[in-house]
Amino acid sequence: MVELNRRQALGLGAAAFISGLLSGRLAVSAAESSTLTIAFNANLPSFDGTTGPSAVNPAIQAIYRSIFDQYIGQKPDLSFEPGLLTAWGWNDDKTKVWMDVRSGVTWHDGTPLTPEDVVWSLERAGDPATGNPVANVWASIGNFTIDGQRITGDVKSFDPTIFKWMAFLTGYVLPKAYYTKVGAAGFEAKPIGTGPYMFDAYEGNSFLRLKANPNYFGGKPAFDTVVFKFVTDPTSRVAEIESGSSDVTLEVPYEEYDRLRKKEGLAGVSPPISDIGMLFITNVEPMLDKNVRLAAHHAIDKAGIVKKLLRGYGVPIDTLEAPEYEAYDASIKVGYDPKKAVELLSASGYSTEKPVKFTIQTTRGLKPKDYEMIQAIVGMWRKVGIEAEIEVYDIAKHFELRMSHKLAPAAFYNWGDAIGDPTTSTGFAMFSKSPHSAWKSDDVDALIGPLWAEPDEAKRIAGWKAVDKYIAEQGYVIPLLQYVQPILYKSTLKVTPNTSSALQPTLISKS
Amino acid sequence: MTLTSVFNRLAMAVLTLLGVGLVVFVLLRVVPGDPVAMMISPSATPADIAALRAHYGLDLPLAEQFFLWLRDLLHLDFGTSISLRRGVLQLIGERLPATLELTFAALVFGILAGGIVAVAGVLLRRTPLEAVMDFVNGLFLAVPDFVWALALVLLVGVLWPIFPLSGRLDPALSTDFYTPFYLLESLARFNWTDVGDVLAHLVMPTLALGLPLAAVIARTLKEALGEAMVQDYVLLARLKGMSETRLVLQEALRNAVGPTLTLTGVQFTFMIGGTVIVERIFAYPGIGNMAIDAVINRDLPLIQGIVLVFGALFIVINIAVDLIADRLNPRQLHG
Amino acid sequence: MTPPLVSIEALSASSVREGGTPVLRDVSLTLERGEVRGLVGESGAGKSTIAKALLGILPETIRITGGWLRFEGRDLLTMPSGELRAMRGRDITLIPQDPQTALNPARTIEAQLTDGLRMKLGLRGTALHARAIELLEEVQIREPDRVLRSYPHQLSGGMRQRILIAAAFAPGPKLVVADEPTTALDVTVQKEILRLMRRMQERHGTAVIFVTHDLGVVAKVCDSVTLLYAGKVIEAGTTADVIERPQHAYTKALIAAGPRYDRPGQGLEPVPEAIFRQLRAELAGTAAKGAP
Amino acid sequence: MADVAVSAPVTVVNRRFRSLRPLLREPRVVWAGGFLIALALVAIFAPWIAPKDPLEQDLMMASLPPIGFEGYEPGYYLGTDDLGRDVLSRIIFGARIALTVSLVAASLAGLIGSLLGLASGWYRGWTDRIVSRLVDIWMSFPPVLLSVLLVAVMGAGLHSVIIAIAIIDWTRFSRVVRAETLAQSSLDYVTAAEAIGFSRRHILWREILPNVAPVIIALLSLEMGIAVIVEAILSFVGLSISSDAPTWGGMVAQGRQVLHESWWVLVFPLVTLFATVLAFNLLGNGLRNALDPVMRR
Repeated sequence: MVELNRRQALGLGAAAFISGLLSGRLAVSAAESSTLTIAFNANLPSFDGTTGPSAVNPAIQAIYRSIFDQYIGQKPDLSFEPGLLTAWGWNDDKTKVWMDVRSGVTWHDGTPLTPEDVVWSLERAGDPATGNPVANVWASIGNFTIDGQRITGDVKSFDPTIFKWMAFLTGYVLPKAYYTKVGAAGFEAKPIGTGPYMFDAYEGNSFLRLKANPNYFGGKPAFDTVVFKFVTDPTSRVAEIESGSSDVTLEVPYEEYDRLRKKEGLAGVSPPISDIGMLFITNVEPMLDKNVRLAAHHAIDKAGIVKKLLRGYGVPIDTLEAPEYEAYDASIKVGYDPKKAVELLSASGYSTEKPVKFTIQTTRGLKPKDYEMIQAIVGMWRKVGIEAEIEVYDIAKHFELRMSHKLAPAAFYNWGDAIGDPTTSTGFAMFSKSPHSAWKSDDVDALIGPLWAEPDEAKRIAGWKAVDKYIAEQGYVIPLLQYVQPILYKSTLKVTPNTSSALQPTLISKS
Repeated sequence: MTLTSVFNRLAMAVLTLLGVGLVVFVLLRVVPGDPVAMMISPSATPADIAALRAHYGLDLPLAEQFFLWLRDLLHLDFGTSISLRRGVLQLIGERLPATLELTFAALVFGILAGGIVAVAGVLLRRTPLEAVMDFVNGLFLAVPDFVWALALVLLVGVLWPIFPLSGRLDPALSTDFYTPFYLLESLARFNWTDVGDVLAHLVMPTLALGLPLAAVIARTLKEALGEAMVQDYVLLARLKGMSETRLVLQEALRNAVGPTLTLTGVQFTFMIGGTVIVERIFAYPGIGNMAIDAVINRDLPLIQGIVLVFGALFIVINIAVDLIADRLNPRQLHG
Repeated sequence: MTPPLVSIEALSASSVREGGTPVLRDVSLTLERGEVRGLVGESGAGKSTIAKALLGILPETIRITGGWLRFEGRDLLTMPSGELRAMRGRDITLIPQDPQTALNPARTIEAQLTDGLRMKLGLRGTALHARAIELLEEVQIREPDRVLRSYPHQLSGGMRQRILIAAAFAPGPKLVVADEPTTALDVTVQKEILRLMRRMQERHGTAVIFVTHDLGVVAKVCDSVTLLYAGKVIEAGTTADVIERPQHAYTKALIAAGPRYDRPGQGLEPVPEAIFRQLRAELAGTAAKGAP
Repeated sequence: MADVAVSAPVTVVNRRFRSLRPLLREPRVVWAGGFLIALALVAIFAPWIAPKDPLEQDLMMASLPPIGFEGYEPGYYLGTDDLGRDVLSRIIFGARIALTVSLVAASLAGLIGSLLGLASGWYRGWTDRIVSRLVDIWMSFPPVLLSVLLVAVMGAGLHSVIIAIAIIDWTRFSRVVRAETLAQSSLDYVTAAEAIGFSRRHILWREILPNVAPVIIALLSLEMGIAVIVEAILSFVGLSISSDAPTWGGMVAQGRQVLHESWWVLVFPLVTLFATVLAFNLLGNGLRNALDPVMRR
């Protein structure tokens, strides 16, 4: 080995330093290499996708789905496919559940996945002490027994959506032996899963680097390395993709999306996703007046908003079910009709001279154009005789107000439902006993109540459609639009959009 | 400063921190947006919610919560973050060094740039250039740091992309750092590739934070230098045949630097506050970035911890500034 | 024949700011090598303007309107600034008025004392230090080592003035301009400083321009004296001549009025108003003569 | 928060300013003051000056460019935003909010800070110790974080922004006014007033306050500039005024999203904002110079 004296070493160092400074980043961010760099729109607070508030944050499911596998997989069109379970179901009288665990799957540390891992994960999810935000969903099944690769369990209270949850939030299988050995802190430091990519390096608020899992049961992934850069500021994400520092980014302003997707070397895709922009209506004055509720709905030109404000990126809707959802009913229409709105209002004694007044709450910057959209709506309302005062809140305050039933008469929120089941959309949003509902009235409860545990699937879906129709007629909620997710990527890549909004690296490949 | 006065100041610092703790504690308890509200399940019952609340100790009377928090603080237990579910002290320990490196880089930049501009301004007295420099400096004083950040993203990030836009380190670098002080550590290891990378990532946030600081320093220092330049000892030195540059640097600077230093101390703490937004824009993994997440998530223990650390930093910096000012002023050193 | 060290010929200057008020009117004087000349007058008489002109530090508000200012035969007013700077601090040095403000509080005595030696004579290291100690001993400062390490605020006013004197004589100048060097000191210290200055001047054979408003001080240290009033030379000559046989009524009144070291306690009568009237009349006459 | 240096003036002058003449001799005061007076007039008479209704939306008229650019529509001099609202009219009406926020917030901060500063500088003892400790505690908070927290506590809105600025920034006044009061109270005129037998309170209000007033006035001007920036920062983080009322900060935040599409939505409010902050800074420094005879050279 050649020995360098100190001066030579420093000289070499300085050269490396300068070249590192000038060319360092150019050398490492090329898309041609087998590295995929995603400028991501959210931070990853925790690697445990089954506990704590971050577990139910839809924005980071893409990362969880890369490292871990769900009990049941979900395709980009929201249909289900085998995950770590190859088959599943109820017995005939729906008192028992059964699941077949995939064999031949290994954890990232090389140890095999066993049915014990699955049972442990299910039981852990159902234990409120672990901090699973939807523990009571998981607690609806229990008393598991293992026979070979088959797990059988008792249904404690029938929940028709339990298997859908297995492909949804907190539905991840964690390694029992490893987790018990290293503990929560150790797991956060170096998490292992069965997923397509393996943990490599993590810097909070900055980046996460993953390596390909060569033993993945679904085949070796397309990239050797995947980097998630956590860039929460939309304009900064635009800069990331525009400067070529990142290969893919998402949730950029629509104007920028339109500009950049036409740019040389970049491409874009904008699929509708399971995110619904809506106005909660609270059962307080003046919303107790049906005329006001319906007038407020009829006065909104949703198509105009989507076209002009969102540059066409959005799907106007009149129910809480998006077209991809099981209980979507295309016949439910409310319609833009300012004349009718004026009539309805005048029937209740209101006019532009003597407008009905209430407050509308909205987030600002949580979703693209949320605040602008509310401004536009308030402008439309002003023309028919509704004088609404805008109040901006942040999402934490929204949750607090919603839980204590103190939302303003109208409140903007964005409802995500990646499994597309009516219970997790209309159900939780409109049932008075749910802490998430704003409109609380007995007539809706009477309709919804029996559907929670309806074992007959066809009857269940039909029931929910009826609920949605009734709600639309009564104007208990104002659904606005289904969001689309603008994704920008280098044109050397191919991106399969995901309706659930999770931009998983497995859906990206070299073209 | 004598030993007793240092001791007195430390005692005062503890008292101040206690006050900071009390204020932030009370403030946070009246913040709407209950952390529990954000994590309850769709079908949770009131009993479930109460249980969660009890789990985080939010059901106790305020005074008791405060007392418990203080008691834990004495054991260096800052509590556990609700959103990140890890020890607050540990989290801050990981993030604070990034912010410290950034703010010190910005401080060094601010002092150098501001100092050079001030000296140049004094040398160019009564020339048209002075008016131009004063005007530009006045403009810079009116531009807040986040606007710089935005402008830099656009200019250096996109139009002329030479510096990385986000983060603290290129994710492709596979160096394992033993400490969270990346810059210091890579310097100590003579790992120049890493030093270059860390510095390249520092450039833009440093500029955004440092430019307003530089403007403030430039103006204050120039004023003080101008005052010092008309002193008798400068006249005498000029009569000894010293060049103007030397007059400014050797004769005036040390006597003028006092008020600038005190002000820099105050501005430095403003700058640490400024990291909250600038780190956000550059996705820089510092404590300011974490602070916004903490506020959004109403992560009470984390916010408390961060504010307390900010407060402690403020106090430490101001004691340090006073000590340096004493060092630079021989009158107090020997007086 | 070598020219006189300083020769001022018909020097006139006026203030830019106050509408061109003359501050110097046709002032002429010569200073030979080794001569100590007092420039006497009340404030505003123009004595400081002459000193500043010699040092090349006239404020921008004062403009020379005519005449010559020669040092060793070369005109200081037209000399290139580089040469002027080279000459300043080597050939011409200053003993400032106020020792409180004339020393940089942030630098040690040694650094400030040796500036001239370093910059003008190129001394370095131990030679420099040895010369500094020698200088301090020359101005009778005890413990020179300790003093050299000190900062100005640690020394008394008298000590500082001694150091300023030492610094002024250090590079071996041909001319020292002393700008009222004792006014800021109390009376007992004043005497010592004056004696010290005279001794230094004699030892080095340096010419000194001694700016003061105090005829008593002039009597003590100066070989010759020039008396100014409102920018005009009222009387000039050897100290003995002027003090013993004043020609002008103003001079006589001043001698009668000023506190004097040689006759303490005597003569504190104010200058009679009539004499000022006479002076103003003379000035007006000059001005009238000057106008075409 | 905002980087405006306020170094404590240590020069002390026992002279009340009686005429405006020294002010008018200071060019900074004339130019900056003139600009701000013009801005105030524009704000007051906004309904008559603004060419359009600042709230009027017309999605058909969205994102029109300013005068002189292709696609320009007559009447929309500075173009329209993505909701079709007139940018010029929104800037004009935004001046109302900006000036209200800065005036009220700075006055409140000035009132609280000056009273506490005067009290602690004049009465000293316990009053001083308590106020100084309070200032220390207050200064230890990172201002941006504190303002975000405060607005989160009080809910977004005009009053929240004003209160947040006042609550955070009174310390600037308190520190400087205390130092100035301390300096003034050691001067001869105060001793003279005491000798005549005036009460402590009388001396504070009648003798000291008029001499501290120039400092307070200069600080007020600087603080108003800071208030404009703070409002912009809060708007940027998505807090601040919530209704669709036009604010410069809100327009900047909105314009940033559409920068490449319609730069005018960002640039014009930003320029107005800078000019205003600059004017407040210049005015403050000019006032400090003009009202303080010793500073004049």
